[in-house]
Amino acid sequence: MRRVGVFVCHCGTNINGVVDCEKVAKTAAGFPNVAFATDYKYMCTEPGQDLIKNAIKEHNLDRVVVASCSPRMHEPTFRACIESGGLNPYLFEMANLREQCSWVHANNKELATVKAIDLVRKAVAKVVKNEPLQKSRISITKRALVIGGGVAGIQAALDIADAGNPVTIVEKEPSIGGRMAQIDKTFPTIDCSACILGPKMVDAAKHPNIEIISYAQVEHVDGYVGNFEVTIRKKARSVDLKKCTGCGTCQEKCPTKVDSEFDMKLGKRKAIYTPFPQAVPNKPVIDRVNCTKFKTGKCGICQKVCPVDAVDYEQQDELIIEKYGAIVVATGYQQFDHSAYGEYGYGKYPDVITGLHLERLINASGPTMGKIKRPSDHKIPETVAFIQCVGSRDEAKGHAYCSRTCCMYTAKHATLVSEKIPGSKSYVFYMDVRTPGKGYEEFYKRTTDEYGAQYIRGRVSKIYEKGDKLVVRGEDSLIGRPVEVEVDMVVLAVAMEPQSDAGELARILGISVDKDKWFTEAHPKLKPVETHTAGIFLAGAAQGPKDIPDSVAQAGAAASKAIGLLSKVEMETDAMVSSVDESRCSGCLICKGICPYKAIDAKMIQERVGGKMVERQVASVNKSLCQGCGACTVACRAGCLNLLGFTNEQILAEVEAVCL
Amino acid sequence: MKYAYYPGCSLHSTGIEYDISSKLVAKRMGIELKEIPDWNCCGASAAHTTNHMLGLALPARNLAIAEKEGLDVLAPCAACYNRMKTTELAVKASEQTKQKIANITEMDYQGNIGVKTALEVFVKDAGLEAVKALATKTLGGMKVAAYYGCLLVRPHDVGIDDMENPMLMDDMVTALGGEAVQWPFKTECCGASLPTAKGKVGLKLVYDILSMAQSVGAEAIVTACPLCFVNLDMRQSDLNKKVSGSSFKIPIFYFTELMAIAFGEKPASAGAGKHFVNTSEILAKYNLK
Amino acid sequence: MQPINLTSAEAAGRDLVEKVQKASGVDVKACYQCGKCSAGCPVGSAMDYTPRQIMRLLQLGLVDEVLKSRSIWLCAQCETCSARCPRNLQPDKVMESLRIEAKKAGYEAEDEIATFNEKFLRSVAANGRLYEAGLIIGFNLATVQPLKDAGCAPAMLTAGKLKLFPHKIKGKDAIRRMFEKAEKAEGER
Amino acid sequence: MSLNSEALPKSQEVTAAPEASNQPWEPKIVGFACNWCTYAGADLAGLSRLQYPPSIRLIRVPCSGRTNPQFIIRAFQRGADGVLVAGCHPGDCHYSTGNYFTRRRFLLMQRLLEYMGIDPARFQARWISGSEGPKFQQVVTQMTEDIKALGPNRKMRDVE
Repeated sequence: MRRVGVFVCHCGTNINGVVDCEKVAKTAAGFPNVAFATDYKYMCTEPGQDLIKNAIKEHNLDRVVVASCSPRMHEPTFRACIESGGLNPYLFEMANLREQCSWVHANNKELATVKAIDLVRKAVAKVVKNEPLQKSRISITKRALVIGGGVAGIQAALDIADAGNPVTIVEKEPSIGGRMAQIDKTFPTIDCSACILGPKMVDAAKHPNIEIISYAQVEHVDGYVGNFEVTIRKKARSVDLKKCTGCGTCQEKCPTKVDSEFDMKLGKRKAIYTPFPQAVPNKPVIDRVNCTKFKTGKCGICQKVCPVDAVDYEQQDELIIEKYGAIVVATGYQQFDHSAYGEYGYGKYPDVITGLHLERLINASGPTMGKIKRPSDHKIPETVAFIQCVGSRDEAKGHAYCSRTCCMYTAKHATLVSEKIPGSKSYVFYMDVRTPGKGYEEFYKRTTDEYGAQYIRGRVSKIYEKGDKLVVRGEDSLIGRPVEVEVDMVVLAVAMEPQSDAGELARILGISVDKDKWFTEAHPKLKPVETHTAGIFLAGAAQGPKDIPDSVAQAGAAASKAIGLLSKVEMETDAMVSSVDESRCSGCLICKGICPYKAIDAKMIQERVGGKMVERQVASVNKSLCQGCGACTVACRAGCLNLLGFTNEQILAEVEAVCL
Repeated sequence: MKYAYYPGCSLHSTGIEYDISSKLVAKRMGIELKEIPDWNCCGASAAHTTNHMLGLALPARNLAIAEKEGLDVLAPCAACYNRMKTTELAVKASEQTKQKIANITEMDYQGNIGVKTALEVFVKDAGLEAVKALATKTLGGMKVAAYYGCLLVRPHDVGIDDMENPMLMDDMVTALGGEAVQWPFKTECCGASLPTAKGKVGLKLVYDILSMAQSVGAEAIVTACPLCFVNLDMRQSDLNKKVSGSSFKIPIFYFTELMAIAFGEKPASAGAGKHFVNTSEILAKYNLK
Repeated sequence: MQPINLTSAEAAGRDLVEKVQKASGVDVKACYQCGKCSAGCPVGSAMDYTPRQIMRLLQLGLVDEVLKSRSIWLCAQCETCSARCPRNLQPDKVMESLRIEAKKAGYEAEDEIATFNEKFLRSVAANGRLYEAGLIIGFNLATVQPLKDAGCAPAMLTAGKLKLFPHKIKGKDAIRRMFEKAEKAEGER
Repeated sequence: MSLNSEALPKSQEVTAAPEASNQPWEPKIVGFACNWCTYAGADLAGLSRLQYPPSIRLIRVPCSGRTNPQFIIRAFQRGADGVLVAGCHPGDCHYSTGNYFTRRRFLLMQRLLEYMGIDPARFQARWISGSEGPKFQQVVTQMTEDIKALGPNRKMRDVE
């Protein structure tokens, strides 16, 4: 006989308001193997935990069941509690009387109590079969991988590196910098984006602990927390980074001009190029799709003019395989494509542009040298209309969510336009102005009060060309009248949306995405930068729309989590792993193929058969690799694989207990 | 190819040109039209905004008759098409609605046959190649603004083309050698019965459409709806009287008239002589006499 | 003028709002008042309440204002609002249902339009088809503008666009019955 | 691995207790829920106070792929009126592939049970993510309705 203690928690009235806790405890006391049962107001509080510890001693209990909230909530709490009470933490089970009973059966107290009793019986039946388990320890690779070299990625990398850990930044573009590098000024301070990002980029490049692998992508991830094995594809740059000095001669001489992605196709770049002057690394890459040499085999000028012979047309993609202890995902966002809006011209009107386009038009090193000229005829616009929530808060054509940044950057744009174009007039069509940040509301008020931007509350229904003007039709919903403005240029505050390959990366990393394809955090409030996969953290807009301050803050948070992990020499792994009954294992190794973590391998054992020793093959589980999914246990034909903590015997006992 | 033909009330009176030209085009395209025997009015927007079921029942009776003959319906009039399509979809969507309708019409329309409109059959289904092939004359670069109005494109499950920038008629014009001027008011509303029922309000809509067409240099407007046609064609003189400074003289055509003429029919026999705004001038200019 | 008492208004309006939501299949609460419908409405500027405001009044249960408004009659049923609504709602269907309810309640804020529809349907009920000449003349007389569009008549006659007598279809009795039954069905809703 | 069920008190003591007798028959559904998605989804249903019939008893497993067909058969043997196996959506498995095994096994299993004379409606597999509290509520409610319609499971139960 075991000596099980059952502790029923009222959780104030949360449970006791529906379930008759006293009755549950009384009934439980009658179960076989139960030596003691009681109920109490709050089991998770200190007095509650003391009650448990004392009971363990008084009634020398050898197993404990707590019937309270969800084990996802307090299992760790109570395991720790009984451990300090002198029991192995795994000699413990919980019955979920709150989330899965009282809260969902409030309208049927009687049957709720019956169910509660069943759940407790189930927990008792299981705990009776529990065995003491020990955690195993694994060593940790002291190196972090940061995916994405935008401001979030750079910040995370710097913080982790400053703590003394080697960091690799993998950036898919030829240079780090991300979106912030494209932006001209930042709200609410209107300081120059390049001036605050530039130094950080240089710091990252110069940092002894940071390695930047640009023009590259993560292709495959193996392993587990503390020991990820990552395959990185370094795309053929056609330029030997070791030799290249970044003198720029090749770019000058290259005869092929193509639209610059960095300048939102408003300006040109060469076929061999660095995306922007302050690029890091400041060394070019050949765009093989547009390069004449690669298209026709002719040309080859860049190679001829290169003083250090760094141009290499034969260069191949390179696969780098490296071990990392922690991964920070900072892949950011992409802009919503407004060609979905037929009523705004299907993206065909040249003078209907997006926020990022305007950033490039305002930027001194941009295609117009900082003069705001509209794309169609390079005329300086005197009237500009801004439209918010394009692709945001719009289930029909875009996303249901709010992109969080548009209200502020639109205010910033209106301010900058009136500064750059004296006498100009801005109209801002909005649904709500959301300014929940330090100094944000004040900034917005300045936009209207000092810079005279005319805010009109209402979604725009149609934009159309009339002569060389654009007519914008809206409703001023505050006076309840349809209104029209004739403007020279329209700027759409388009939504932030997940990178188109976010789903693919999530698959590679084994993390999840939400319904909008943003990476999901482990807990919306309490674990905002963790993912459900241990050792992988989130930073910046990859997790959801964010402005620069928030991205940087979150990057810091993600970094500190990574640092915490890397600061350990070795870490404990979960004790609930698979184990093999070697005497019954036939060594077929079907389990090996099934295991997603390559945790099962063959092993030879000595056996005495008929008086003489023979050697035969059996399966063996690597306890630090095993993540405890239990797939192998079902696959095993002999049923000789079992999952500690979730053994066949335990689960069958639960089944029987609830079916009675 | 054979269809049950549903002209609808307009095509037997104010929209007679549409009736004539549609039949001509069908003939040229080898499409047989069998008029629905003893058809009734579809109720237009008056019915469904007065009585929901009536708005479904009136078209249902015609569809039921056509179903007996096992023919899909061809309804050139945009309003008739829209009402019939709405009924078709409603019946297909819900058994209950189907029953309700049957009780009122005392006929059972099962939803086995559907309805199409002229633009769909003559251009979308037939294909531009077929249209080109039949053309013996060219529009010779005539600047035409294609006006679709509401009922052919909205709502999207009823509509036959893009809601914001439909192209079927534009493509047809181009295929016949005309220049389809691109303009932003292709699907603006002409006010339907408002110009009649509520002069001031309605006329403004017609005015906006005409002046936009004028400003983009359209020499003619082509349409596929008798109500749009009447509003745009008949109201021009009215507007010229009422709105100072306006001097509209834009010929309006049914797209079927232009097709018939390009296919070699005499403009007069295609109905082009019955318009309020004279068409002979522009037809002469592009020697389509 | 008294402030509107929303508590009582909501209760008072609930039934009709429910009815309209059921008939139109539109959940008026789902409207977040962005105004895109009103911005694109061809007759919005002629309305006393823009479509957005109609939705808002319904959200608050202020049904009298709605039923008495001219907007529900001016709506041309062009469906531009529904085509562009970011919440996939259909204001035009709401207008349609409201017009029906207004008629039942005896409100016809736009009597010309009401009269036009009435004459239209009467003509259909009588003949099975619309007798346009009859409609125009009847309508003009009813709205005391006998000569409106009269200028067009001769041309139309010669063009064969106006018939002197209505065409009556064989099934016109069936049509009449349909009108009666639909009337009854509507009343029961 | 026979478990001495007589060691456990027959539930009549509680379920058939006098005050429970005036309750209409409530089917007993055994649910195997993966810890990462469905169990979390069920918790979310609780957090959102979504009400559903008290028919289901969830057994927490690390992954739906841990659910051994033997568990399901045993449940029916012991008189369960229905069994639900639920996990992450295909592609979202916390262990990347586990629920694919579940999906394949489910189809086999259902055919086997059908052969044993158990109505397929009594055995269902569903994908319910951690964010789908309402779906959990709807699945349990629906399944309870379905099984109520079928009545108690009398096939292959060895307790009576």
